[in-house]
Amino acid sequence: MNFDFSDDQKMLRDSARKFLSEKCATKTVRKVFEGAQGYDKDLWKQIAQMGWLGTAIPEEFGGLGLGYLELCVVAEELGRAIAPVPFSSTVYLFAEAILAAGTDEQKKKYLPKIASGELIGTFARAEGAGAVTPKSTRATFKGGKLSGKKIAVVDGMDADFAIVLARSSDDAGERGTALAIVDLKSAGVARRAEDSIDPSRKHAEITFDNAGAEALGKAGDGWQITSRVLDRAAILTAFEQVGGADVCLVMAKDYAMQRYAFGRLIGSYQAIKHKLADMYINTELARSNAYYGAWALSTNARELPLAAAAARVSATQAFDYAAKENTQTHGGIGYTWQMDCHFFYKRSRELGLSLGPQRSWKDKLVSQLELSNAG
Amino acid sequence: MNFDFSDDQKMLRDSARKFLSEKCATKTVRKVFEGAQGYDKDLWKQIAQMGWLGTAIPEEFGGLGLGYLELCVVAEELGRAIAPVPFSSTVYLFAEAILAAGTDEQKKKYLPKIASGELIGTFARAEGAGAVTPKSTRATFKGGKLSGKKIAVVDGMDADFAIVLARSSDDAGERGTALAIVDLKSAGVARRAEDSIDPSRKHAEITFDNAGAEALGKAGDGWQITSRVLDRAAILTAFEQVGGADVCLVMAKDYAMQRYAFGRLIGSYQAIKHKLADMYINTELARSNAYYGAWALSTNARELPLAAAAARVSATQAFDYAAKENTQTHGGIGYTWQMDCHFFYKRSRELGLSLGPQRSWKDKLVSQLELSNAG
Amino acid sequence: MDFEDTQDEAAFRAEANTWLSANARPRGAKSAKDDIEEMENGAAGEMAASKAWQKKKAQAGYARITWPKGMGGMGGTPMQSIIFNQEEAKYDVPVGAPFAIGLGMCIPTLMTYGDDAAKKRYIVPAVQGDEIWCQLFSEPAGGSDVAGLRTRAEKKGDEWVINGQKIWTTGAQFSDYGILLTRTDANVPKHKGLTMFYIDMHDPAVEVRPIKQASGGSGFNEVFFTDLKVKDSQRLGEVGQGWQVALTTLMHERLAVGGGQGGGLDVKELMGLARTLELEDGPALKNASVREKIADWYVRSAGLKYTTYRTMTALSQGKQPGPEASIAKIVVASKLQDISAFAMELEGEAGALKGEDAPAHGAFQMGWMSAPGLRIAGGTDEILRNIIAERVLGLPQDVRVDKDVPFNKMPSGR
Amino acid sequence: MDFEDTQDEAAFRAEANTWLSANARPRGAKSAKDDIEEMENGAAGEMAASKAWQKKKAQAGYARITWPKGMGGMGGTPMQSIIFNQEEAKYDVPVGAPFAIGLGMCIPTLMTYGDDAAKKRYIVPAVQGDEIWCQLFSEPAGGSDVAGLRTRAEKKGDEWVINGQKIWTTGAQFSDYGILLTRTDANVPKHKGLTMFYIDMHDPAVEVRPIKQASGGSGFNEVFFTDLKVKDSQRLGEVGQGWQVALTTLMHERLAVGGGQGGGLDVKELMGLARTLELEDGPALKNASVREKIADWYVRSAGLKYTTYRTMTALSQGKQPGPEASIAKIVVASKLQDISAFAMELEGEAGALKGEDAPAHGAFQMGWMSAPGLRIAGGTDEILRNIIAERVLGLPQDVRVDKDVPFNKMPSGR
Repeated sequence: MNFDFSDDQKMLRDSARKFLSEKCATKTVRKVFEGAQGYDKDLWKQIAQMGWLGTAIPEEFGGLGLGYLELCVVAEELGRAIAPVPFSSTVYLFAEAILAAGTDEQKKKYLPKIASGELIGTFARAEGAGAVTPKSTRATFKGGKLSGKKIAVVDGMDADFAIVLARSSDDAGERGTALAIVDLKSAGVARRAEDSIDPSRKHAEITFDNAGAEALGKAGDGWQITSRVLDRAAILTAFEQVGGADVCLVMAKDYAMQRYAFGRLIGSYQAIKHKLADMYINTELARSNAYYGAWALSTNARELPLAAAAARVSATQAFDYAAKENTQTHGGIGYTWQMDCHFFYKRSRELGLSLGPQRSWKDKLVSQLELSNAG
Repeated sequence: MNFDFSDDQKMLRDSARKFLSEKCATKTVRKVFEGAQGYDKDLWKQIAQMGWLGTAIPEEFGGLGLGYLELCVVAEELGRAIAPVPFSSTVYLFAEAILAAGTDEQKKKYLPKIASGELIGTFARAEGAGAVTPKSTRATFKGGKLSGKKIAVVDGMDADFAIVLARSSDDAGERGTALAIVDLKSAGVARRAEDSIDPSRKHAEITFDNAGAEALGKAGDGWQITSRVLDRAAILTAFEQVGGADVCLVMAKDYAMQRYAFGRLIGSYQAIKHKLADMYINTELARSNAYYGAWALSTNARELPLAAAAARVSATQAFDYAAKENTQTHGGIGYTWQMDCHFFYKRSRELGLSLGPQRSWKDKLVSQLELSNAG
Repeated sequence: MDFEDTQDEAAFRAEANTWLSANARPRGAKSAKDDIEEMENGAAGEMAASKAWQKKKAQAGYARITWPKGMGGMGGTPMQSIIFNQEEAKYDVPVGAPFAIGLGMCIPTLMTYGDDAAKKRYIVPAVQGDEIWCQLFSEPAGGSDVAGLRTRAEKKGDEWVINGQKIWTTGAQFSDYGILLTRTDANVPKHKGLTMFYIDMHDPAVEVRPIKQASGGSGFNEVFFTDLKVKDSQRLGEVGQGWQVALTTLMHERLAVGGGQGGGLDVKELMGLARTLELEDGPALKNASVREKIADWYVRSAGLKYTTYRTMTALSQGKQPGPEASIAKIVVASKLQDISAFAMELEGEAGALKGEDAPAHGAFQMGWMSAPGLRIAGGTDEILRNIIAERVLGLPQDVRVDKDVPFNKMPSGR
Repeated sequence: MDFEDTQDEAAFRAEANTWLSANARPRGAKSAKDDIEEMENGAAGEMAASKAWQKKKAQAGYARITWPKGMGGMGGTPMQSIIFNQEEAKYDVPVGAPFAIGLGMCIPTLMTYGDDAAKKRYIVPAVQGDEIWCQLFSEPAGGSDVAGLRTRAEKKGDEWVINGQKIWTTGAQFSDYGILLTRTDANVPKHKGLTMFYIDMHDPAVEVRPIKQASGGSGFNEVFFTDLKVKDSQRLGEVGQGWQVALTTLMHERLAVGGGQGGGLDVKELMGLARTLELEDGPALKNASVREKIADWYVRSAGLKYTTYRTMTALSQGKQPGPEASIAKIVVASKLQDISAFAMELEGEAGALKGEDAPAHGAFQMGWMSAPGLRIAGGTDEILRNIIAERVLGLPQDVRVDKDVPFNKMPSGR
């Protein structure tokens, strides 16, 4: 048994961390956070040059074909840097959906452009507040035409293409749904920027009015493909969340080791020590769940859906807690705009919501336990 | 506005506390806890002589007719002393049920004996594990005959009479239920002692085989009367729970003020201080909710069901936390049989379950909010 | 135990209502969002209106009911001012926030330590809302540790020359005066070397810079002093006695009855949201886990509300509410953070939006973004728990390495 | 990253299985209740069987795989002993609990500090289960603060005379020998005045009294010493060096890979219960709030399980697991308390019963009653969080007033 990343994977991690600490310091994040730009174009270009976008894309489609463990390694580093680039929308969601359900032409058409950084993709599900369900999906995709409205589409203003969950028949259930690939620059597509709690991940409302689109996978399979893609994205995002949580712990610790109150380092008070110990515990548990997810992802294991839900819930809880209590540890200064704490506080919530809230994943987790009897 | 007990009520509290600290030290509790006796007979006699059993029973039925605020005062003191007597079964449940739904003869028959301490009563609902619902109620009461089995009946071995929730018609819902008053010494009644997590409140399984019984209230009203009685008992029990939580806080504080670790009083460590601060916060919130319940109880206010649920949930949470963390504050010694911590740990759980678990009360609370729109 | 007014209370309530209805319009629905915006920005918005309303109240004696006549008060009881506040809340009047600190903390301190000339000069204009006061205690070097402050005041003849920086000063941007805690002797233990002054905020030697909060709002300021000259007559209390003076000020702060914080985002608003949402298994309000959380938060809100009633009762019995008032902010701040986060979970992907793009006009996003500030401002969760443990429960202080060391010998990481 | 054995690991696993199947029967279903009873009573029950099985394993080299041949070991790798434990768990064999402390802590300490005669005399009988050892550190006056112990050892000629009391001694009632930490000098700071010995538990000067726990079980003992005479040759380490010796012992304790605690009451058992219960709104397992809690606990259990895998991997790479092993008990103990309490809530009124009168044979009641002990024994939640903060995260120690003071001058409330 070996429940650790390989030396090559660790080298990849070290070089990625070095690269991002140089090219993606928080001032880079702040630029996007405070600016109108949806993402940092230079950083995106360089990330493409590093080949990260194609980490898990087979060589025949222009990727490096390294595999998912390597992609998990990259994901953790992007999470640590809260990199302001449309990586997750493009790689975890769009590319994964094409790989999961695309025809050979579709793979040939989209994947090389993704690997080279020419194409930004995203995935559109929600149409309003509340749970995303087959029932709540009103957008229609019939006869190659897509109509309806999607909200809170991550990187929606900058994406070239979107995969859209829509209704393909009158069947009110899962089987009535399909996925459509649509060129967001084509006729019948209108976009509006939406304010995001995390301006370093911009959102958009996208309206489709008889926009031309091509099918991804069979009509009726929309829901089932989506949920497979979400499982994979959840594991990759869990690594971003664990990376973020880890940085919050380090920030809090460093501050506690230099801030004095009542003549003592605040890190010598149990209230701070135990808070940080809990951050550590949650983050380690989340990391272990994410590792298991990475294994399931890389081996396409039967346990993938359970592993994904566990990684998702665990990482969301760990990042939420770490981001929240990192700010608290910093005290007043941590609540100022000038400090970086709030980037992580906001990113933690955004990541925790963008693939669907904990509640849905917890329910999914228990359903998997009921099937597997692993519970 | 005056949201406090009156001076007379405070005098009653002081004398009750003095009385119980003399007559009901924890060695009295320990005797029942470790012995076969279901309750402390001497203490019960003296409590009867003090007139407490009739605190809220009208004078015409042999009580003091003082009222419910006074009964709340007594309840808190009994809770502080975790008094090993069948007070709650007899007074909060049996007597309240008679007062709520009894005929004049029934009141004349039972209430004076309760006030004088000659009659111990209890209330039997559950028949197995899980929620008590009209559906889960299989015992039948038809033609004056009661058949079926009830479990976890508090003070069931010592009670003279029980009020039993049973099915009176084939209607599967609330309207199919009725209440029966049964003499537990009569033919067709068999009892078996059950092990309780809190041996200072003994439980029994009672089997009825065509036992003669008289109706309490109209057939079909069983469920609705029960739920009214439970509301009232919940508020009175909340005072016992708040009393218990308060004692746990004092025990933990006193220990923290005399126990040294690493050359310092453990009470000077933030881990202990903040734990005790949280105990204090929970207990004060619970006390305030209980006060509101006392007001609703004493004025029969429209808000009674909401106030009862809030008092119940708040007091259960406060006592659970205080009992648990009092033991933790004491460390190893707190986990020994010889110390008193475990009496409160066990009583907190027993009180939290005997009128139904938090879950049911929380659901009831929100239903009330939906009605009242007070939420 | 009852919730009814006594005869006198009822009479006063009627009086107050007569006056209020003659001078203001009943209040319409006000969104939780507005409340939070006020909390965020210290209600700098409607200053003129606030001042006018304050003057009206002062002239009628309602501005500071418990204060003597002629001082903007009517020599009333604490319960009367509680009643007036309850009634005033039903009318559409500008917020009194700008005056809260001046009248709640600064002026009472001036009353205790100022000379007659100062009292004569400053009290009435403050009560009438003509002059606004702020409190200048916190510093970058001493947040929770207020007495760790470094702003120096040096005696030069009959004047003091003050240099240094304050932070987290609420309302400094629109204040006319402030009470300022300074260090006048660094060679003695930190609590012994402090001295309090009141200063003119319009002095060119005073520079106010707003602080942008993580939420985007700006309720607080940094205040810089460069060779600010202050007359010795503006000293409050003896030289070196500043900490005792400051404790009076802070004690007055706690006299304000808790609750009300948290921008009114509570169970009611959460239920309102839940009524509008569908989850995987149907209406959100029917979901067992949603219901359980609503109940958990409700018992804390209700418990706090009734604790406030108990405190009011104590006040009306002439007792002084103790530090137990500190429980309010601990409970409210975390509850705001938890309810907001949970509401965003219910909203799902849409929960990641804010402002008008988000459900409920982004009220929960705003609550969630301001909650971390509420958990810190006016005493962090940790400091407040210390206060409860030490002042309510009587537990011993933590080991204090800073008590008997000269301030300039105290470890500070500098 | 994979869960498969390497070739060598697979080979060893096969070997182990061949031996196990030749010497034991495959294990049938064992209830969580049995596990907890073991935890509660230190498995005093099946002592003879335990000893016999231990001897068998020792002769085959499986008793202490990483130890050298002839010492009951086979000079194997840590991963091999993990593999053997995994396989052994599948067989119906007596628990090794009685030997855990002796072989895990006492004998390793003897190996480091004992003289050759002692090693020759004691190691093999211990590994073979003929002799059982216990660890005598904790005292009433020093629970979390182990070094605060007061048991005195006075040198009289070539002997030491020991008087005092120990507490929380696991297995003392069936131990033959023990390692004993004493105070030999009260005039120096507390860590400097300690000395370690090993003693004969059958000496009439040693009295063992079982402690009855709140749960009713008795896994721990008090041990009293009245003029116990010990040869100087039974000293482990130098006089005054006892604390360093004790740290070796405790370090060995942490080498035991975490997990497994909590008497196996976990999500699986909770789901098993939920499957059998009806709530107000239908099957418990369909209730959204029940499902949410199951998920919360599952991610902690699974996270812990995979953290253990990471630790095993580190071990197999020759790294030593650090104090991060401490997270296991913190997580498991609270989870046991919470799951048990929640299960009792699901059971409703029946949850207040125990033993065979309660659902699931009272497993959850038993778990709930033993959880407070688990949160304390072997380091309280608070101490373990200190350890993580200081040794893993490198935060500074709390202020230590006990470090440089002579022990007999140290505040102790006596």
